[in-house]
Amino acid sequence: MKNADINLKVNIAGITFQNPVTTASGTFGSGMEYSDFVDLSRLGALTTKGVSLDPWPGNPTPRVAETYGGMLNAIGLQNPGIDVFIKRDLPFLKSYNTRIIVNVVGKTEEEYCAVVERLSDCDVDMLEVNISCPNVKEGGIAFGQDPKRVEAITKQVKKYSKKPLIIKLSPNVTDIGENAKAAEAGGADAISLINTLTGMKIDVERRAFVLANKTGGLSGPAIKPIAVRMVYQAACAVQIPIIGMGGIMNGEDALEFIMAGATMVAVGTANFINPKATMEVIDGIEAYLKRNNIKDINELIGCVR
Amino acid sequence: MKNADINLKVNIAGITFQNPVTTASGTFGSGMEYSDFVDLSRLGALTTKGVSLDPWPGNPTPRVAETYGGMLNAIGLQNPGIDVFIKRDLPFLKSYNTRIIVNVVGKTEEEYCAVVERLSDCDVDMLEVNISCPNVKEGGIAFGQDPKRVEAITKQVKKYSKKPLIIKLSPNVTDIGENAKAAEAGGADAISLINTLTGMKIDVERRAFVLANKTGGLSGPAIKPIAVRMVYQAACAVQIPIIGMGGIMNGEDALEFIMAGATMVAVGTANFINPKATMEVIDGIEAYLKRNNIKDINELIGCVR
Amino acid sequence: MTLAVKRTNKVLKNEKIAEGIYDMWLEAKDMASFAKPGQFVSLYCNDGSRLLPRPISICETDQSTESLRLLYRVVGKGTEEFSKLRPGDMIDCMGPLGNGFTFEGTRALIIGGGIGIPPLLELAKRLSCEKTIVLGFRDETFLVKDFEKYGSTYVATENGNLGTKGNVLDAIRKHRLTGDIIYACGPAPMLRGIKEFAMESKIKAQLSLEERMACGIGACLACVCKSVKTDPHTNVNNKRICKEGPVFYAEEVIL
Amino acid sequence: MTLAVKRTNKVLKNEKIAEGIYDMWLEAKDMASFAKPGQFVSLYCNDGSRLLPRPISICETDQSTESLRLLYRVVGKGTEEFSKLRPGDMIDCMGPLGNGFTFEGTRALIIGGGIGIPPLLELAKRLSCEKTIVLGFRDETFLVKDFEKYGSTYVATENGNLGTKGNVLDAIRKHRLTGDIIYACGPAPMLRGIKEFAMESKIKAQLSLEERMACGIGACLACVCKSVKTDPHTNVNNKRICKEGPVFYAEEVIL
Ligand SMILES: Cc1cc2nc3c(=O)[nH]c(=O)nc-3n(C[C@H](O)[C@H](O)[C@H](O)COP(=O)(O)OP(=O)(O)OC[C@H]3O[C@@H](n4cnc5c(N)ncnc54)[C@H](O)[C@@H]3O)c2cc1C
Ligand SMILES: Cc1cc2nc3c(=O)[nH]c(=O)nc-3n(C[C@H](O)[C@H](O)[C@H](O)COP(=O)(O)OP(=O)(O)OC[C@H]3O[C@@H](n4cnc5c(N)ncnc54)[C@H](O)[C@@H]3O)c2cc1C
Ligand SMILES: Cc1cc2nc3c(=O)[nH]c(=O)nc-3n(C[C@H](O)[C@H](O)[C@H](O)COP(=O)(O)O)c2cc1C
Ligand SMILES: Cc1cc2nc3c(=O)[nH]c(=O)nc-3n(C[C@H](O)[C@H](O)[C@H](O)COP(=O)(O)O)c2cc1C
Ligand code: FES
Ligand code: FES
Repeated sequence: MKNADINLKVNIAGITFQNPVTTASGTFGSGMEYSDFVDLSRLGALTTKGVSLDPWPGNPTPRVAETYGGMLNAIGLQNPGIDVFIKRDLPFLKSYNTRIIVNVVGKTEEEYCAVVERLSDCDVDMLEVNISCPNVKEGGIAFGQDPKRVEAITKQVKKYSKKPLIIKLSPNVTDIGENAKAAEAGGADAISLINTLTGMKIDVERRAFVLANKTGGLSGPAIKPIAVRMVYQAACAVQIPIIGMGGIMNGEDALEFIMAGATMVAVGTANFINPKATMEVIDGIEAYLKRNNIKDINELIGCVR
Repeated sequence: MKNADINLKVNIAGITFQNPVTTASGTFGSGMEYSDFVDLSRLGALTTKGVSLDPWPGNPTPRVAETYGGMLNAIGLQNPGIDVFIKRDLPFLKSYNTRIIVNVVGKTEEEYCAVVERLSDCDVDMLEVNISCPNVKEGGIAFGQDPKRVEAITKQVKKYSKKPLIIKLSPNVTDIGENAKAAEAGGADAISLINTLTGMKIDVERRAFVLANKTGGLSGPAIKPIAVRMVYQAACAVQIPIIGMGGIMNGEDALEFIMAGATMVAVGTANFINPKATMEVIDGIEAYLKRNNIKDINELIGCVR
Repeated sequence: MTLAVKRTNKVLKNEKIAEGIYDMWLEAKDMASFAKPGQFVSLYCNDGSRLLPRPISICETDQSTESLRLLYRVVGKGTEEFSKLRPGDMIDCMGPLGNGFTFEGTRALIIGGGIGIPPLLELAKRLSCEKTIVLGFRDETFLVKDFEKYGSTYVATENGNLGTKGNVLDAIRKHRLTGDIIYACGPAPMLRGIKEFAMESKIKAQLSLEERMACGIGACLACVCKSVKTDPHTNVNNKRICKEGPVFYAEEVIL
Repeated sequence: MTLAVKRTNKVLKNEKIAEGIYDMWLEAKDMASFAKPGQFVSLYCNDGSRLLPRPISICETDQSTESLRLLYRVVGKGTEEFSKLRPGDMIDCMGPLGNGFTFEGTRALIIGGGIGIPPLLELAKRLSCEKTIVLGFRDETFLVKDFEKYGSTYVATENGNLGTKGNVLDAIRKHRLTGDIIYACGPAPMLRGIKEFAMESKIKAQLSLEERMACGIGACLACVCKSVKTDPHTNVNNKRICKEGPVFYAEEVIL
């Protein structure tokens, strides 16, 4: 089979993506830095770092810590605010031939809505609402753990969005299926998961927390089995498409998520270890399809049941 | 400082343990096999594999899978039943100079109570009630995720137990503090955590689940940051002592849990990688105290806040 | 009290002998002298992201140098890591583990398939009775010369490259091979076929089984197979392959 | 467009030069030629359980062999792994990263403390102006001879083993050292002291800072320091040490 005969295109909410690989929010900035290493135009989509209404300074340092097979981060959603994003980052992104997904954060429901409203008139493809960041006191995960609040905020944000809406779910919950259903009931066009799992590291020599924020979000290959399980459970619970992530390092990891039910996948922590990780994931998926004589990636979505 | 000047003894529910290190249930059998590699009499306590009223055959194979920095298991609580345990394993254990903690499982509340009642007249030190196994259809985690059910089963089991009771909590919950409080409210003398996180692995070449049970419990160093965080949160929520576990490989790992608030720690998956892991954890803790001129391990419990 | 130890062993030799098949000799004090045919060792990866031991059968021992020979196929990340070890490198190793074959009978029929062949070499070497050896391969063969030293050796290859075209049972039937005890190791379908053949021919058979393992010493209950009768240790119809096995009598287990 | 690349480099040399201090030379095509003093590389562990890169400053470059010299202290698991690399081994490496020092002034005062000393060597080598060098150590010294080639070099040791007893500022005050530009790298308390000294003495100072990193290229916002003014990129009072730094003017940043 030739590469040309293989279909990598997937569709979410009527939007076609040239392949199922995007970046995990917060691990790729707005693409600028990684554009030195990879051709952004090859990405299925580029998902940006979380953007808020005003600039956010984020948490004190240290903000990251290495853990066994993973890492903790407590960046605290530092970002330049929606104005700079629209004026500087968006034009940069538009110079590439890829879909743009903007990750949105807020401290209050109103703030989420305001950012979403601002972006509704911009040339972006989808919005991803981050209600699952474990590293900020207000907003973030507070909205994302209780199904009732998930549904409520989804409904509310949906009112202000002219763009298809992805709700990004927290894995720090008892029943991910319930939360997935709540997002669906609220009108989400898709869900993405998993955000990071809340973790902690103590420096026993200093007898102190390693992170200034005490806790941080655990990501990387260490969490992949939990992420795959949650994607599987979410896929069993809802009809809307799923963007799966959590520890994807290569094509095979990505395929695990797709077979568990994800329509797209996002590459996060892997970028830090290998700046070309996104490209290698795309290549790995393509090589797998070729090797196994599969014409269309869509055949594999949720194929393991 | 000489080793003799260092106090490693800890106390839970009036029982003194010669050191804070026990085995994580299910990873050490009833000690028999590991007695070829380590002196069981050096353990603070030996915690047994889960024991039920009748023999349980467990799940179909494959029952384990390796993951990045961790492993999945779906043993399904295979065990020979309480009769064989009392007749064969207990006398073996009593030949060593260590405390005995028996892990108890059941499919119904009645079954838990029946096992606990049987053990009440046996020469064991504590009972650990496993309401958090993700690998069985009935019992297990079903009891352990909802705080109301945690409190209810704790109360019920407590009625039948003449031994101090440890409730083993599931990490697959939104708020571990709530569940810890529920166990405390139900009358638990201590809590232990974390049991395994539910995970999944897909074999992309075979397009099938790796485990016959589809999902399994994730353990090993990959999950340590989540476990430390949960022990910390539980320690902030309750007054009763905590037995901490999840990915402990060496003395420093154990000290993280102790500094986060655990009075004792359990070594699980590490035994599979290094049959002497428990001894090395004890030695590592002792060496740390010596190096830092700390006379009493109890000074370190919950010292990072 | 088992005789198993865990220690870091030095790699003496590690060479590719067929496509994807490696032949490794390890310096293995204590282990080599205790090892019985059919037992295995747990090999540990040096890379910390891979935690679980890889069970590999003892292919041969050399008592004079206290060393072990292991033959393995590269199938995943762990065996790939092993394949890159150079003489002088160190590898963590636990063993010898499991029960091994029981010597019995007077005319042994030794049957190995693919990567199940290695453990039978030490067996063939140590058995002093009459031996007929049948080795099945997909295409490329290995170890055949080593076996020929110990008995009349028949080969079957799936593509007919060498010996009988087909599997070990085809070779057995073609050459009307028989014996009063079968020792077999190989993939599950082959073992099922041999069990059937042994029942029909009323020959006692010892089969070496495989399962995913964690502890390798009988503590975790990962590696069970179904047993016909209640197992005295587990008190259910499960036997631990790493402890009561990997070698079982055909009639004991459900394959 | 930065000039950073990621590639697997061959270790040419890796030797212990003082207690816990290692001196490594890497073959580093592309990187060596682009590298500026004060820039760093991200070194990756071969062990898969350790994912994040270790930022290590470029100590020296050799353009003829296109190689890089790195000097590092073993403080944890990653640097311990590096210390075991032998010539011929391979290591993943990304760089050159960060901005590096800006050459300016006519009388440079180069101040290094402990493991902050290495990046100043390539600087001393390349700066063509008058140079006064001050190196502070706890006890054992290293690299002193290398620096003496490039300027008058003063040493301070905490225990008084060599040079002035005390820290670099004690040596500076004792010898009344000065200049019109300070280049400094070392532990945070030392940099705070130097900032104060520079302000008092009205000398411009470039300070090289440290922070935990993940991406090393400016994307993850892990490695920020507080800036006096709103940073044009981040639009908040944070500067990325891996991108806008690691070298900052003393008056730009809050230490
Ligand atoms: C008793 C016994 C003896 C064996 N003897 C040999 C031998 O002599 N030569 C040889 O080449 N192979 C032998 N095997 C199979 C060998 O253990 C696997 O091929 C090997 O573990 C694969 O490791 P990996 O990391 O390359 O594969 P991966 O698939 O990456 O391994 C992932 C995990 O699955 C386990 N696993 C994968 N395949 C098997 C398998 N077939 N059996 C048990 N565990 C498996 C691994 O140990 C590891 O924990 C034996 C297996 C058993 C149970
Ligand atoms: C720009 C820059 C240049 C540096 N140059 C040098 C140098 O030339 N020589 C040298 O010996 N050291 C240098 N360091 C410090 C060096 O990065 C750390 O000592 C090293 O990362 C420790 O790794 P480890 O695995 O041994 O320690 P561990 O404590 O096990 O590391 C755990 C994690 O923390 C990070 N970390 C630990 N200490 C530091 C630190 N001080 N700074 C940043 N990250 C840290 C590690 O990178 C890793 O991600 C530099 C740091 C920075 C930021
Ligand atoms: C440094 C860092 C920053 C992150 N920032 C964000 C963010 O701004 N918004 C968000 O929704 N998720 C954020 N995440 C979560 C990731 O998008 C992703 O959900 C998570 O890391 C799991 O994927 P991974 O294991 O591939 O990294 C961040 C993760 C990391 C490691
Ligand atoms: C193979 C295996 C079997 C287990 N069986 C039990 C069990 O019977 N009862 C129980 O409460 N926990 C059981 N657990 C959970 C462990 O006791 C422990 O909570 C968990 O593995 C986390 O610790 P670790 O990362 O050190 O292994 C089992 C874990 C493993 C890996
Ligand atoms: S592998 Fe643990 S019982 Fe066999
Ligand atoms: S390390 Fe990622 S921004 Fe500096």
